[in-house]
Amino acid sequence: MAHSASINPDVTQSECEVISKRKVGAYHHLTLAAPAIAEHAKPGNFLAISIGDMKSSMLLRRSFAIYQTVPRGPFGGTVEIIVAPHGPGSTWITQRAPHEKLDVVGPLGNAFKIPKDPVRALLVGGGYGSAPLFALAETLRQKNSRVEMAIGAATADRIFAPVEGKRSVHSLMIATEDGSSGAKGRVTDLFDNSLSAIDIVYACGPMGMLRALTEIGARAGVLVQCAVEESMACGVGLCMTCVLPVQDKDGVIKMLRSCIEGPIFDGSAVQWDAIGTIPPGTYGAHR
Amino acid sequence: MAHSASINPDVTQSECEVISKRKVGAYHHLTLAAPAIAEHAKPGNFLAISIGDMKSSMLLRRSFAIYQTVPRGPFGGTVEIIVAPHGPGSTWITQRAPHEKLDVVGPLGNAFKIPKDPVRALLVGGGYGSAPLFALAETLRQKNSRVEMAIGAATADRIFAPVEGKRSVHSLMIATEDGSSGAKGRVTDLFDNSLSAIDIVYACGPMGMLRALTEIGARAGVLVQCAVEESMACGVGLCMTCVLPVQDKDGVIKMLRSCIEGPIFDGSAVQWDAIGTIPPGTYGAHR
Amino acid sequence: MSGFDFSTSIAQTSLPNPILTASGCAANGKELSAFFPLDQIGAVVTKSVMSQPRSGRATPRMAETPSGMLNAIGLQGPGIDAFLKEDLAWLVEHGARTIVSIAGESVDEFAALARKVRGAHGVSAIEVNISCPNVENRGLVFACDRNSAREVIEAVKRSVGNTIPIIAKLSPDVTDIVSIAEEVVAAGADGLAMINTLLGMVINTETMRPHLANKTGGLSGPAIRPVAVRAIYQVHRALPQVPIVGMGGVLTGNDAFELVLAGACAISVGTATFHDPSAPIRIKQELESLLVARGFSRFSDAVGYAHRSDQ
Amino acid sequence: MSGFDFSTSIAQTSLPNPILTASGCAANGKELSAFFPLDQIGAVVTKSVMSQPRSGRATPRMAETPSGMLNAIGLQGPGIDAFLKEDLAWLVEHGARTIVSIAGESVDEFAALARKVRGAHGVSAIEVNISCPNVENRGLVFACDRNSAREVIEAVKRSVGNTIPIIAKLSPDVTDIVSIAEEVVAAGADGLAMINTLLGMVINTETMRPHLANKTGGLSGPAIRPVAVRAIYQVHRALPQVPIVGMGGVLTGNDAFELVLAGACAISVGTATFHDPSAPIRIKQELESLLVARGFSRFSDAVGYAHRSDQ
Ligand SMILES: Cc1cc2nc3c(=O)[nH]c(=O)nc-3n(C[C@H](O)[C@H](O)[C@H](O)COP(=O)(O)OP(=O)(O)OC[C@H]3O[C@@H](n4cnc5c(N)ncnc54)[C@H](O)[C@@H]3O)c2cc1C
Ligand SMILES: Cc1cc2nc3c(=O)[nH]c(=O)nc-3n(C[C@H](O)[C@H](O)[C@H](O)COP(=O)(O)OP(=O)(O)OC[C@H]3O[C@@H](n4cnc5c(N)ncnc54)[C@H](O)[C@@H]3O)c2cc1C
Ligand SMILES: Cc1cc2nc3c(=O)[nH]c(=O)nc-3n(C[C@H](O)[C@H](O)[C@H](O)COP(=O)(O)O)c2cc1C
Ligand SMILES: Cc1cc2nc3c(=O)[nH]c(=O)nc-3n(C[C@H](O)[C@H](O)[C@H](O)COP(=O)(O)O)c2cc1C
Ligand code: FES
Ligand code: FES
Repeated sequence: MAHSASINPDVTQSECEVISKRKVGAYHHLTLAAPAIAEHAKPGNFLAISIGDMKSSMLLRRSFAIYQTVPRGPFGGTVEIIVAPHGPGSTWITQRAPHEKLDVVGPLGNAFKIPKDPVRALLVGGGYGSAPLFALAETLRQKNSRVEMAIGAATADRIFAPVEGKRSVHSLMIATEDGSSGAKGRVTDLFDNSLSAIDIVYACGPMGMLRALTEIGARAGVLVQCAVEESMACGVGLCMTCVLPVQDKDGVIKMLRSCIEGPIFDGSAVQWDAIGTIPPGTYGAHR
Repeated sequence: MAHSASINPDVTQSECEVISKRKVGAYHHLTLAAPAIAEHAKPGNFLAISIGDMKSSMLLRRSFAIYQTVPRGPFGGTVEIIVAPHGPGSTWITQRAPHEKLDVVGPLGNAFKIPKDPVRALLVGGGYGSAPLFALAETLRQKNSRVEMAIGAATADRIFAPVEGKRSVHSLMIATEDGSSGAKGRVTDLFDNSLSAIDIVYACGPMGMLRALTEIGARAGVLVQCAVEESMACGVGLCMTCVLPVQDKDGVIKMLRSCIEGPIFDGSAVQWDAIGTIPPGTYGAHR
Repeated sequence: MSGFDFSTSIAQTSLPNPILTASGCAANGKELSAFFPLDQIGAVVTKSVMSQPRSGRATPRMAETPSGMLNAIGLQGPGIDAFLKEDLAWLVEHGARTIVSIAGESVDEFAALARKVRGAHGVSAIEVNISCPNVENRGLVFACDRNSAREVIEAVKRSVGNTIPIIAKLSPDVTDIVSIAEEVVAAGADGLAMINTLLGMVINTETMRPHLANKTGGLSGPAIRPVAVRAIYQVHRALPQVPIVGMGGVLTGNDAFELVLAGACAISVGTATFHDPSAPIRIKQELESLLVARGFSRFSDAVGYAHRSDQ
Repeated sequence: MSGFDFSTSIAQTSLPNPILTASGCAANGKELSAFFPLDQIGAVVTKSVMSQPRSGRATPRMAETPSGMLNAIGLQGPGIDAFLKEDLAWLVEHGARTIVSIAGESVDEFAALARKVRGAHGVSAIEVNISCPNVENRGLVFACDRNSAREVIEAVKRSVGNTIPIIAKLSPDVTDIVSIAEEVVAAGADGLAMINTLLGMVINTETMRPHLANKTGGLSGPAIRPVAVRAIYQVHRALPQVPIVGMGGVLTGNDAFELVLAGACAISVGTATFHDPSAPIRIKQELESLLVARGFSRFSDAVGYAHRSDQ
């Protein structure tokens, strides 16, 4: 594609052993032996796992945000992911036992942009969307930034906030829709529709949450980096299934691939209202 | 179908737990908790197992002869099969671990016919084809028959002749093509192309072996009951894929279903030369 | 689930529920009755029967393919007379509603078969399997040619009048299935059955020859479901009043629901029955639960629901 | 394996081995080069490009199906000028042999595209994707109509003469693929690519509407392999001299071998690359091992080998 971003230069494809699997609330926490990925992954990157063997009827890989990496260790470099059993593919992954192997491609996608100077950052996760935010928090803190985190989900068992992770943040707010943990309501309600003393927002979660945060950020004049989750057939930039309308720096709306030009976009560039359509004026819109 | 045999009246479909799995030479010996099948199976019956879950790309069941049954026991009735890992389906079965469940339909097919009076029987197995012969031997012995067994295979690790099984037979001859066990050569060479002091032959193995035995039996005027192995899509009489040309008592050749009108046929009725064709004169042959 | 109305109808025939067997995937019912009572499903669709007994084709007749299979049975069967006398009689005796599938090599054979079925007792409908080669027209499959398809249906209609509904079974191996559907409906078909198998081939890489004795065979199973959904959707859109018996790769109640949403008012379960001989009854239960969970109180309200306008 | 001749040719173009990417399944090569050097496979077939930049269709653009997938991308791409200037230039620079796939909405658009590709440097062949709707003919797909298909190929031939081989890419969604193949070969096609996707639909049973924004999409992957093998076999039988680029559900070297035995002299790997981005290079190795194991010393001897007479 003309003007396309390049695939993550450190990408590898390998058979990775499942080192451990642990249930965390409604999710499964998987640790994979993946030295090459562990060495190169940056906060916000994801990986793509194939489902079943060559005789599986499910051909397409499933994508998972990288929760954390341990570049060196007894297993020579591990990568962790948080999997919500949803349909048959993700459920299959949560049924793997230690020592089984998974075919993994990664690291994929772009990474959260890290300001050079210390900032006051708000990290907002929806459901398992909090997973990639802890490594981000750690990186920001190493740059002496102040990190606040807010996590929302439907119920307490869908709040992913491990103790290790909490160490990286200065404050953690929780909201559940049923009130079973933290405040009752949506995570966006936590800031009362306003952002005070925040320089930048990082967000990962459902599209509705990302969109709401982008609006709140716009009102406050704060940049919001959003990790989107679009349905992906390949995850590596080949198929053009994962696109969404995003405005480029010249103001032109283009259908960009979220696997390779994303998954992290400047929220204000994403045409949230127009997802699922080709908005008028999009570059190359026909008829 | 007009004039069709009926499905095994005792057939059931159930989820059966794998109780144990053991490697025996080139084969895998699986024990399944299957009380209903164990109670009703007769020597020569088989069962049909589905491969993978609903997301498997392999839709068709694989069939296996029943090696033995234990109607009552700690697991309330078990059935044993001997599986040769061949293609992806049988290989998948050999990879199951104890406690996993398999979807099993059985008992299927007809059974070896047992003479009312004591006889001198020769049981001939090719490869895993010996599996169903041990239960048959036991039944014959209970009727005071004399049971000789001959097993042939390419190599020693493909001779299935368990110690428990050997107890049911009066004599056991072995032939391997490479001479790694017993006589070197084919199992049919063992009787020097003649049958002395034998009233009936029971055979299970590759088509070539069954055909050769049928010829030897014809020359000696001895009945040969053959358990055939035709490619089956359903195993229960629905699809008409498993047919072979067999002469009925009126001398008419018909394409009979080996899953339901077989798998055991009178060798002299099977049109061995014509397998893979519709021989001239077959009932309903067109053009 | 009481109160849920699961009944459906194909022209003047009404059925207590919409789950049928698929022709050729349930023999003539007896074998399947070992797994569930046949009167529990909407109807049994019997293996396509011809005028004379048929040996069918040489083996191998089947090959497993990814999420599907190929078959080339060649319509093995007892011929119409033995069928009516023995198989149909058995089905009637056991309370199974029966849709008789007929197949011919000429327009006249179809007409003659239909006349005989018309005279029989206990037939809910005739399914006309026009996916057979027309020996009078270079072996071209009837269903792949508008004229041949029309001639068969006209002849069958002349034979049975309005005594029994006629369901024309369509092949997906055509450039424009809607035009074939329109043609056979104009010719008198009361309903449509779709889809028959897709023409396919498997080459055995050991022998390095086509695996089936017949070389080509019909592809069925979940692999073809997206083609079935598309075909049913297109035809229901063009002919919303015409009852469609949907089939092609239905393995679960959810799959059946997909075909219903596309426009099928009955569902035939075919290859799935080889995978799971209880499939028809299981799918019936799964579909009912799904429909109730989605808030439908009548099956018929779900038929073609995917076509509703956006508001 | 030294001594094995893996080379193949499509008209005057020869390639060191027969494994290609499939149009639309490898973007324009750059992304795939992260997984293996592109010059190791026979050629890269680029995403079908049109005259102007295209946004493609709205999302959802894909659905997973049993052993396959549906896609409705809508030919998103940069337009021919940017393609030649940037993407083709990149491929040439990186030593990749390139087959450029073009797509148009009218005969004139195809002709204009072909003229531009003819003027470019480093193009091994032009694949003409005629599975697009013809806006001048009620949106009927070119490949589904003999006349439209012929007109496109004639126009492209007029544009490029004998400078570059022209490969016509056929759709399996036709009643008689052999007659379309004969038509386009008569019109000047030097080779055929087959098969494109089958038209399919998935209905989302949650929303109870077609899952794809475009409603229908193209079915690809192992599910359709038996249809591809059959189509290639039929066309190779009718036109044994015409080079066929085979594709449709190739996931392993054994699958590729099946298509070769049916008559394909090159193999495009499509959907498999989404499953395994190393698929083209893996399949190349697997196919080579298989051919050697079967005793072939030249790839070309295996092409169409399933057609050999019985003795
Ligand atoms: C960049 C990215 C990061 C992700 N990170 C995580 C994570 O950290 N943890 C986690 O549990 N899940 C994550 N997901 C979603 C995860 O990939 C889907 O849950 C999973 O694909 C659902 O697949 P399934 O087989 O269970 O469902 P199915 O319904 O069987 O999926 C069918 C098809 O739809 C696609 N699909 C279904 N749901 C989604 C979804 N929500 N998002 C994208 N595609 C979908 C699948 O990929 C598949 O192709 C991520 C997705 C993306 C794109
Ligand atoms: C009545 C009967 C009894 C059998 N008993 C035994 C047994 O006791 N132990 C054992 O190991 N095997 C037995 N088999 C063969 C067993 O079913 C096949 O080995 C197995 O189906 C091969 O399947 P696969 O998935 O490994 O091979 P694949 O090549 O993947 O099979 C593809 C298709 O071809 C069919 N097929 C392949 N090989 C055979 C074969 N040899 N016979 C019949 N169909 C075949 C499969 O059923 C499947 O439908 C029996 C078969 C029949 C019909
Ligand atoms: C083994 C087999 C035999 C079939 N025989 C017939 C037949 O005799 N008449 C007919 O109209 N269709 C026949 N079909 C087609 C099915 O009725 C059905 O249309 C097709 O298989 C698609 O449905 P499925 O995917 O659920 O199997 C047969 C299919 C199979 C697999
Ligand atoms: C996502 C996707 C995009 C495709 N885009 C094109 C295209 O632009 N031009 C084309 O001729 N074929 C296109 N195809 C069809 C493939 O080139 C190929 O013909 C088809 O997918 C069958 O091969 P497969 O089963 O190996 O994928 C596309 C297929 C897919 C899955
Ligand atoms: S998922 Fe294939 S291009 Fe993004
Ligand atoms: S395997 Fe289906 S009838 Fe015998």
